[in-house]
Amino acid sequence: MPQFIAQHLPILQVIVPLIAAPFCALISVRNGAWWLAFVTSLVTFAISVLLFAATFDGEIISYHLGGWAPPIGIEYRVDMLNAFVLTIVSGTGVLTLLYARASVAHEVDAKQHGLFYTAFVLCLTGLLGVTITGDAFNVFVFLEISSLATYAIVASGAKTDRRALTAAYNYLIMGTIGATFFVIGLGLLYMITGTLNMADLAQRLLEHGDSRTLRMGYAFILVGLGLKLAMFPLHQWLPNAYTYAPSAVSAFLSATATKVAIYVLLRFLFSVFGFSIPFEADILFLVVLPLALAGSLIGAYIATYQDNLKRLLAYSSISQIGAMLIGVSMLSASGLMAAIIHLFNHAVTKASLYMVAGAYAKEAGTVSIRELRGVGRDMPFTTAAFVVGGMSLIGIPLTVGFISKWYLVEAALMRGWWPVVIVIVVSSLIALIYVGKFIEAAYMHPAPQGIIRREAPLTMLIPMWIFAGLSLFFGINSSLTSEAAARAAQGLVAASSLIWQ
Amino acid sequence: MDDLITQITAHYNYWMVIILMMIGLYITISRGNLIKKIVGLNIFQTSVFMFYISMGKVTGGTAPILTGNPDEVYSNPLPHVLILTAIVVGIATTSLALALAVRIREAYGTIEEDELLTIERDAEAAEDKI
Amino acid sequence: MHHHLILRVVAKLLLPFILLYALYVQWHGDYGPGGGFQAGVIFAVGFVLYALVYGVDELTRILPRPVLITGMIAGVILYAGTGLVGLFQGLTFLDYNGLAADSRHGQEWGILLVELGVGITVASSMTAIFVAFATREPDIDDEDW
Amino acid sequence: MMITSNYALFLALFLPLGAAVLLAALRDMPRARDIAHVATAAITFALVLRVLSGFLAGDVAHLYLFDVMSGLPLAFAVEPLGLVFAALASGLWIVIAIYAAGYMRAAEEAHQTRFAIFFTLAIAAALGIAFSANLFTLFIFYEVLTLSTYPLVAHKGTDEARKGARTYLIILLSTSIALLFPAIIWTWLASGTLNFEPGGILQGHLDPALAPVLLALFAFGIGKAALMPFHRWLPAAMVAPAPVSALLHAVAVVKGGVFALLKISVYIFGTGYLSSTNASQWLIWVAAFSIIVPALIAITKDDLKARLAYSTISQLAYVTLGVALASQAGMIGSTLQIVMHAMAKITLFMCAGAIYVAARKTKVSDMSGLGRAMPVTFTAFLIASFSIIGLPPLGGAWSKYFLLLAAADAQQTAMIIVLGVGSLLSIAYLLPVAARALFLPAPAEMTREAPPAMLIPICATAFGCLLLFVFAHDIYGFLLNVPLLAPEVAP
Repeated sequence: MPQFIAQHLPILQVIVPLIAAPFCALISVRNGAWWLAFVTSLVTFAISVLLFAATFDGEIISYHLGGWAPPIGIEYRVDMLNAFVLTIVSGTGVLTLLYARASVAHEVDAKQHGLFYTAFVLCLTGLLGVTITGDAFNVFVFLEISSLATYAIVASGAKTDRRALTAAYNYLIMGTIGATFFVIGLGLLYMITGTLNMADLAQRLLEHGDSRTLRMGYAFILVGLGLKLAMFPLHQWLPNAYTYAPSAVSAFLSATATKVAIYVLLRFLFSVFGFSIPFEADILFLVVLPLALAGSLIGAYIATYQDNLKRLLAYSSISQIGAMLIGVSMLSASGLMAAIIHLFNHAVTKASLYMVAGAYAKEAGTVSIRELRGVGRDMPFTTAAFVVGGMSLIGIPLTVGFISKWYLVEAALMRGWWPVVIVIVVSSLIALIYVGKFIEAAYMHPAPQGIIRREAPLTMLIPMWIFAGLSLFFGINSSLTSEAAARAAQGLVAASSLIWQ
Repeated sequence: MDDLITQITAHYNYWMVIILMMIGLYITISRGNLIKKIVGLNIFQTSVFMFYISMGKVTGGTAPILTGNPDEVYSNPLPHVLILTAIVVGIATTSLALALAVRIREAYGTIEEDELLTIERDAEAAEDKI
Repeated sequence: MHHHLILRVVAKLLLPFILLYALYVQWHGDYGPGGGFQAGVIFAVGFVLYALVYGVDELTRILPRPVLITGMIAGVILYAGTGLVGLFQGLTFLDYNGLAADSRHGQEWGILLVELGVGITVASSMTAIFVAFATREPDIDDEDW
Repeated sequence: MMITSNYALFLALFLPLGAAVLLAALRDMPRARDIAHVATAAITFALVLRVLSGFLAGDVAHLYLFDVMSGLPLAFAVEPLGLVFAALASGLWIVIAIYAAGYMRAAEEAHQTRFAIFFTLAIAAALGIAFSANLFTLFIFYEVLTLSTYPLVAHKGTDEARKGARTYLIILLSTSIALLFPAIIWTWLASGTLNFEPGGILQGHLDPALAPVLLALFAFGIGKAALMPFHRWLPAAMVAPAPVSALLHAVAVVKGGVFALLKISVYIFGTGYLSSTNASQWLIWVAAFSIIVPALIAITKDDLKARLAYSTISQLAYVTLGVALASQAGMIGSTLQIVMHAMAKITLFMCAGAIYVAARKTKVSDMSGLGRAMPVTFTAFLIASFSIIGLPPLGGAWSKYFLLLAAADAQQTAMIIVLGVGSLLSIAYLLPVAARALFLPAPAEMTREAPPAMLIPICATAFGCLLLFVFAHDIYGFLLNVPLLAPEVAP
């Protein structure tokens, strides 16, 4: 039996949540849907950990659906990079579901819980599917499964604020345009090569050489994924969606959805296109890098004058996504490694911060910074978690944020990109302002009169502090994450025809 | 000149696709009515469906069904299959978008974007005053 | 609901043929154009037509919400279950070769079952979408439209 | 001795952390808490002395924890400069812990436990800086020190305190993130190591033309050294209670800053590399500017703590000057200046606190004749002032002497003049305080001395200024152990 399971891990990763999802809608027992979702996420997490362990030594697992060998059949392909992202996604799934029980009960109508958890698990399925598949069109299908589920769970925040509906609508329009662009790009690649298997695509594109069709395909895929990962200035959907979604959803999405989109971008840029023609690298330098730099500054700047804590975090996410794209556009092994490790670090940090915001929403009834004055005394553990996460956003030593920043600056200096170093440093200084703003309000200001706030329940505190603890632990001893990121980056660079090392 | 005309006529399917695509995108971006936006989105997606389907067409080919004749020329079925999936996704998106439009109508009493924006801006201004 | 007599009669007459055609498309999918998705939509069209003529309440009486949801889930489970059979026979997911004595019949069975799953899911989803929109409490009078 | 040097080092670093938890547990028992605080300080001091005696006996303690990133471990090692700083910080901690207990009660400050906890953490961070075996560890504790002192500066929670603390935090963090952090990574990329090595690690790895740039990143990046123009945080932080000011100015923060600078110049650049490349020439002038200008500002300040704050900026620049001269005499002068200034400045700030507690006065102009009511306090103030000015028989004389020597060695005639002017200016801003208090007629209402818990530490440190004059030779002899050259490699 263990042999049997080990053999089928890649498909079980996707099929378990896919089968479990509809049952969440059927169960009418109180909290049954939550239990099923939670157990499912635990199983997926166990599977990803096994996959992570199996690929850590550089092995690549290939699973052929229906017994059809690639490139004809659909292939699930797991290497270090996928396994790393899979672990992030499913681990976040477990913890946010643990958190969701109290938080969602407060923010979503009890009647809708079954459907909510169905959508949640479907979203998880989609994200895992995107990450694990080796088939380009499959990426699109899973991307849309996760996106559709995401629109629904974002909209379920409408009980607390009706703006969740318009946020979800805008997200849907932008997301669909992005996905459609992505499909157009895929179509163009298919026209050139006649295949959709990523490894095969890479091979045939290399043989094919430069052409206008290839350039068009590259551009469409880049823009489509840019929309999905909220690359500045295509980020317009993100702030409202993360602000008005239920807090558990914000925590889950901020840690996974954009991260998976970045993973897809990495996969296509390096494994599929592989920079075989100069055009691809030029676009990255001339378009993506400036936008990433602008995003990391402007996102942080806009965050400084937000009063809504969740919106502040959303803009900070845009800034951090910019930082990841900076790492990607360096086109070096060290830059990629910085981007990948930041992907993990930011996921951990942002998840804990959104959980803090959710705890405030539940116990204090508000996420307005002005109304949360003095909250540090009433909710000490929650606010302390914010301090940890906030320090990580700034990049203070002994938090994961510092590790990311170190590698990012190191990579930039390796390429001699001083201006980029300045941008990274300035954006983390701006982070100091917006994080400091809240911490000062929470600890140094007296609480408004006549407000009763209690500490959040344990089911919220535990996942929140697991994330905060992780962002401390991997900030103090980053050997596991940096090793995994370095290997993943090596794999990507080896698959491409990059000349910078 | 002849070259240009051949260029245009030989690829007329792509021209159609591009025109449809632009119409769809334009509607999605320019219209303020949420339903019209969805319509635009549908046109946009349809253009992609047509793009895929015309891509798989082989001149003189028949439907890709086995007839026993080994010399039979048939169109590439794979793009059609892919687009079937894409259509399903499109339907799901459309119905979700419509559902959201209905909910927005119920919550705000309007589905005009500018009116929604005014309402939301007022709400934000009110929050700032507290 | 006593007017439109002709419409009602014609609809009632047409309904069996629509469903039959759907079944044809469903089962004939592996020999000619067709398949689960198309069949499912045609099925749903039949129900929608019925609802349009006789009212949504009639439709929900025949197909209550739980039935539709069960249909959606059952289809998915049928699909995934067919795939899992291959898994338990030591093959990979969605490998139909083990479904029958020889691989050719196995493939045939596999396609048939999977398409059936698709058909059921699509039919109940489409109907459910229609019902969801149609049963929404209208908060605007007809005159306002 | 019962414990090994290594173990003593470990305990000296981690005992304060454990004590912080203990203090939190004792929050409802103020007396026990204060006793625990003082006891922790005493034990830590004893441990540092144990490490010191071990070092003298040839048992060099070191401690490796783990790699934070690959090749970048959290590690500690003992060397003479660090020992001097550690002994200074932990020794003065005892004094200030006693004083703080008296001050916080007499001034009726709130949140005394929080105060004690962060105080302990700050000292732990200072010890971490002192014993760090590489630049990476130093940077981590440098940031920890900044963060753990922020709640102390903002202690009063008033708008003014918040504003001051914000300035404090923003300047210190932003200089360290914007300048120090890239400088460290640059060093890491250039030389492939961040370990503190005798003779420096940059020799042969960094283009001499770039050395001044890197040095500038370090010198300004270490905002705690308060080199102009990044000195604003020091006056801003004077809103804090007096023990905190003493901590900032004398024990941990500014001393941590200049000490880090010293350590970097000795073990990262290497004095040989610095002097041979002339990389620090410009820093001499910046330091000279930083000596004169704050001293002039100090004269204009009426608020006693503000005056002392500017005096600190000026006195710190002496250390930077010694670093910039890049010679053995300069290094010894700098180290002695750290020690002497710490002893004198802690006395001055404790006096300022005593005056505030006893008479509720902060302005120099209001203190006329106060010396008759508080003779002990003001005598101590006078003694410490003399030490800062550099008059024998007080410790300050020696550090000024060695810095003059170093300047003469380097043939920097201008710097000799600057040092002289600096001392004259320090007379101008320090002496009037004690003189007005002791010799002008007394005001109508009389006050009494501050409580003994505050007076005793004041007397102790004032006496310490005298003692340092006598024992300066021992410190000098000890500092000759600092390895300035890379060990000879056999051919």
